[in-house]
Amino acid sequence: MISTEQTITVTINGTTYEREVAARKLLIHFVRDDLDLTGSHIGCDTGNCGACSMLVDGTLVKSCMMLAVQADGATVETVEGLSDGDELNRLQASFREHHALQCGYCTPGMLMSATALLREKPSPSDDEIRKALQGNICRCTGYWNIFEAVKAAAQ
Amino acid sequence: MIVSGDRTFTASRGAVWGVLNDPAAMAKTMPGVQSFDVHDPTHWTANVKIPLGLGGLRMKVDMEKIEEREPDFAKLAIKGQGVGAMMRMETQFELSDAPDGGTAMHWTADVRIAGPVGSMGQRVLQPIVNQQVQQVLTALDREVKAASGRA
Amino acid sequence: MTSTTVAPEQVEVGKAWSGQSVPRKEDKRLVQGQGVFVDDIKRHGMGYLHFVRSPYAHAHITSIDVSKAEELPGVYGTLTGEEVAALTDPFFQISSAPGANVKDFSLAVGKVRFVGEAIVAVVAETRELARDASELVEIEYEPIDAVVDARRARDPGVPTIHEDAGGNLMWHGVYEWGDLDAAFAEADRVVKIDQLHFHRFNSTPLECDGALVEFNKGTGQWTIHTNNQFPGFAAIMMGPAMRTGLDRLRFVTQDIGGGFGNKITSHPQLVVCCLLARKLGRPIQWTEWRTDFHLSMSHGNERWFLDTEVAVKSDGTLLGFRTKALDDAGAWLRYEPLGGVIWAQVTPGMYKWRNIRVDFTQVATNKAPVSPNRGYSRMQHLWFTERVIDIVAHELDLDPVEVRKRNYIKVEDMPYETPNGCVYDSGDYAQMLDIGLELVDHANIDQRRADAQTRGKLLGVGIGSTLDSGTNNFGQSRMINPELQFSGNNEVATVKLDIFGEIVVTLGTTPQGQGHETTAAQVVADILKCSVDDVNVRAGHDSYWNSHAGFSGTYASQFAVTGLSAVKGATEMLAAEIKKLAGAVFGGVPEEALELADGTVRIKDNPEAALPFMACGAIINANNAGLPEDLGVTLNCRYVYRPPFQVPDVERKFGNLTLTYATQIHVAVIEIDPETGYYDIVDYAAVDDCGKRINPQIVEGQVMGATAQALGAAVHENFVYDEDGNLLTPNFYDYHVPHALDMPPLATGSLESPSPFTPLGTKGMGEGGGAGIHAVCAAVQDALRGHGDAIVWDSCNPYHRVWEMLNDPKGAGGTVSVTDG
Amino acid sequence: MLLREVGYARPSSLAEAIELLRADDGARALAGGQTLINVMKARAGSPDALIDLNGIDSLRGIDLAADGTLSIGAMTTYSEIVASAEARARPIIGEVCAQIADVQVRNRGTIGGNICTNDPTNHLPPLMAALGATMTIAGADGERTVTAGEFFLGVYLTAVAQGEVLTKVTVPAGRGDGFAAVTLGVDGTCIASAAASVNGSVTVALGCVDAVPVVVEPASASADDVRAAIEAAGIDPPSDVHASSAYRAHLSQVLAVRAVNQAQGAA
Repeated sequence: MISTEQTITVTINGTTYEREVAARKLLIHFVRDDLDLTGSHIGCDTGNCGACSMLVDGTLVKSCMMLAVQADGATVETVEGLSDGDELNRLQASFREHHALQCGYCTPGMLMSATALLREKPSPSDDEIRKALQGNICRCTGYWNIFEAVKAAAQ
Repeated sequence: MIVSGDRTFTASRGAVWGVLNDPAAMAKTMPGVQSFDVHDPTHWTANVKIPLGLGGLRMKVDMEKIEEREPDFAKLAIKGQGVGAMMRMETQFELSDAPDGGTAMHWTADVRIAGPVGSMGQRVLQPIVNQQVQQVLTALDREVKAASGRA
Repeated sequence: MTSTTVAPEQVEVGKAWSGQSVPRKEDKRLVQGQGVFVDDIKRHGMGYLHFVRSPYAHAHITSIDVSKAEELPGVYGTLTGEEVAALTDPFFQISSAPGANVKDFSLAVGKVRFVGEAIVAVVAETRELARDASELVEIEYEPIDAVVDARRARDPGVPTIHEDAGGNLMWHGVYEWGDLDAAFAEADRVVKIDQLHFHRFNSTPLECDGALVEFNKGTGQWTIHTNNQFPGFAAIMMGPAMRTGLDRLRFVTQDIGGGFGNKITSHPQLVVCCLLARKLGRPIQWTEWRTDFHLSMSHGNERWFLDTEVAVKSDGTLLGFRTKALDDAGAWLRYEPLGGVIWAQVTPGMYKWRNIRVDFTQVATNKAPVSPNRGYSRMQHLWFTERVIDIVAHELDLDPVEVRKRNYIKVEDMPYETPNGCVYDSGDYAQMLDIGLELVDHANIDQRRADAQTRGKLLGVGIGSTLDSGTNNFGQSRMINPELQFSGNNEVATVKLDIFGEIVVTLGTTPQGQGHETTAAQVVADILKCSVDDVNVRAGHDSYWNSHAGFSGTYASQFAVTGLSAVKGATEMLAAEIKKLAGAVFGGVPEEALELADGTVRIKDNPEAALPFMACGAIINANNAGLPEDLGVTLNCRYVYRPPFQVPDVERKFGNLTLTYATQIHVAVIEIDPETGYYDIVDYAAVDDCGKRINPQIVEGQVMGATAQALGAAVHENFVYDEDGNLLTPNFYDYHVPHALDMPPLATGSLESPSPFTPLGTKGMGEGGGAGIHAVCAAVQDALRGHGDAIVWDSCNPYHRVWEMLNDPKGAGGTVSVTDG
Repeated sequence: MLLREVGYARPSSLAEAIELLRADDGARALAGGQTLINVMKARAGSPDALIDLNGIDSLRGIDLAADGTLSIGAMTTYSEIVASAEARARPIIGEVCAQIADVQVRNRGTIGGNICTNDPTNHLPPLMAALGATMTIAGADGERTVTAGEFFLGVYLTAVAQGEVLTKVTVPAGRGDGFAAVTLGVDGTCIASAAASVNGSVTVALGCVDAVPVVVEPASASADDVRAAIEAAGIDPPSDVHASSAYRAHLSQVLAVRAVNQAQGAA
């Protein structure tokens, strides 16, 4: 019943993966190291930075505060699933137009948080936008352009 | 961080001193002791698992009695090494006759914690240390009563 | 590929690309999670490295036993300080004596000097196993008292951190220019400030350090995939220590998750990776986690300014100052003591002070080593000059705006030679201040102060005037150590026209978000008269491209000068070669009769006679029979830009230390809740002048980022140590960096004062000089006027410190006195 | 970042969970994991096994009884509470949950995890203490219900013993509630916090000043009485990098008065 290793099945961006995974492995390490989906990043070790944000069964989570085994049977969305082929979606294009990224390291998590917001609230208020981005740290932009990018994508 | 306090026992100074210097009795007062070895009268080692709600913190604790003036003063140097935490503590106690009978104990402990547990912040550690100290003192009370009962 | 389509509404096609906000080429991969950051790189059979770190700030290592760790299944091997000391030489020290005598190896040898110092490296099959094994390494310590207060570091009886240096003094030098005695004799008032403290923090790039290192046994060469932002520096540190030629060290970077100077000094960890790659015969993967980074990497220089005296006229005219600067270097001199001279680039700040004495001392402490951090060393000094201005205004009851305007270097004084021989190239500080004041509606500040009062709030307004000196003259290092043989600066670019007419650009730089691929393409497209979409700027840096020089890298606000000037030079060479080739192909048409247009070279008077770039590329690379023997065209041009510098006068500590001086003037308006000390920034303006802007949107982005980092440092970000040398803010849990809800409303303004000294009129920018820290300190000072009048003496002012200043103004730390001159 | 080896089980019933927790005294219940997994990353705590409660539906959900009593399943997330119409019967709960950390944490973190962790900086222990909430704990021998005073025993320590699980939090009817905090950044970690309830008598619970919430009952809602009650309690808050003991003690009074004022406004 209690085991230190498990076989899990996870569907990520439409592809289903079945893997043997240690119970102690964090979801972010499973996605980055085992599945080689390196778009989601790691910026801290205390659950503060949000660079590893993904949607698990439609809910925005920080994948460094969830075990991979907890995602067994789940449907996961990461930054790699946002664009249609090589075509940037509205939000991605807006980030580019508004210079909402510099080093681009926080960007995948930031995009997933904004995606979750716009799904729930297609036209959010300014405060709702800021609150939706609170869990994602960016050290380059000061957030002003990220806010503008999300606001523009919402309209 | 330095914690200190006073405690009065109904028992005689000799009885209290006896407990404080009896490794076996002391072992019973420490939180989560799993094993306890006496190397010589002044060197003891304990393996403890300090009960924290998030999973106990295992530590190997070496104690050395560095100063002693029977029957009223002793000073211990304690070094705890656990994964995730290093603890250094110097504690001393002074016994005297309580004004209205029994024995008064004044104790102080200078506790220093390093490692990841240290990085959890004193905000959390200070209350934890205070709490562990209270438990030790309560247990000490119990041991002293038991000892003076035997006596 | 990095090709990209430009958003039409943003860019006017046909107009020069430079000066327009062209959306970044980099972004297309980054918004799709297709960037390649160092931790994304994997190799077959690689081993994961985990460092065993010291829990003590200062201790002798009495024994190390790695046997249990090595016995753990899945462990590939370990490396100890003893092995390092046998296999390598100590890193070269920049300092003169006594710092020069420090023996710095890449793992602790015999002694640990700060909490988090790496002692043993363990390599295993998985990340988790490597950490498990590191817990099995048995190390015995004999703790020594820690030295945590730089002011006490040289007291009798204080333990010595580096026995080789014979004490805790690392470097000392006296800088004096002008005539101090005359200045103080002329002064109406002398303002004395007992101590000012610039706190310890850094920019905490969201990506920490890392590397994947491969060793090629056959060639003896290491390939170092890393996010180090100054490979040129890492190479000259690592080569001699590893007893190997620099060409054996191949540095490769692509996308870097922020650097801000903090990723310059990872050479010790890179050496450990190299040694293990060779020892274990497999690729070594090292990822630094956030807590490792906070404990051990690149803290910004913590600096004290003691016994400061300022000579001033009653009307606020500043005559001169003297101070004792005390720099806390931490445990190792990994880039230091360069901080001991870098500040001199901005000696008088933005003011006309002519008489200045700075007695500069750097000491070692049992804290993490310091190294460059955005605004490196100048920020500390500029904070000091701004604090002095506001304290003088406060004490003499003058208006800080007036005192600034009275003493600012004026536009008509430009170019202005400072007392120590630096030349401020251009700028109009007074006009920038006016723009900033208008952006925060300063005209009505008294009214707003009264309104705040009715709401029980204390309103304060503060100015931060600061310089972003860019493009170093490395000759300044000789003021630290006259034996050093560095001077000048350089950067490289190559531009080639390939067989199918593709324009390929390589840079020597290591961008971390500054958009080099885009701005370089703008410069190239303007010269070759083609679209930025036709220019492929290779992402990242690879020392095998030969497009690097000794000072290549991305640091010290210089790309817009060094990098882009190299790109301009190489592209102009290519343009000339294209014309030369076309002239020959057209049968001896002179170059002046030719022009470049729409991706072709054509005859001015007969535009139909046009040779597409594709044809040019094809002819030179694949169809060159019959071309004139002496044509001398390769269509593959390499240019090295070398700024016009002289070797400074080491005796007088005099000379031009940096080429350009971008300017930032910030104005902050805050409201303090006196009951709690909590304060909000209710208005904020950032005005920037960095000369000609190639891409205004990217420039503004740098201004915003520098502002956000400064505000974080001003209010929260602080590496605080307890008396035992434990770091109390070792990760983002207690080290609070601003998030989206913490940011104030921001208004930006700009001026363009082109630099007369650079090929494009540009100035390096991006560091920002910590203007936000200066402005917030000044705003707190202003809010406290008439409410205890405490002196803001520390650069970090969290709520509890503000509350203490309000409740115990005298006990809060700052002491100032004014005497008649 | 890298956890020690740990066992994992995801029971689908409460009985199973209790059985698994009883079987191994090194096993710990895993709720939202927004604290526990971080502590394990630092290897500052290392349970032998994690018993994941996320598979037990009976631990989720919010019930509003006719008399206004609110019962919240221990595994209900902050986000679910914020969004819940029933929870608005006692509005302060949703208001405070909306201030905890960030969206991602609120989507995973649970009311049960928050109070069982009882980190002194957590929002909900003082709030639940002020609201007079009771906690229902299930074990092998059935259920028991305890008051906040009985529930909070220390940092990371509560009345939930090995082999037991907190199943729900029950909050009596009322509206006159308040909460005030000084936090590390907007909506950040509490530096000091105070929760107040003025439904009938006045109750104030202080966070961040001791191992457990400190509850005081001022004679009236007047600022003077509130301050006097805190003086009388003789709190000795810890000092840390964000606040001295004296500053925390001062904030406790300021925040208590603000929380009480808010509570009166809401009453």
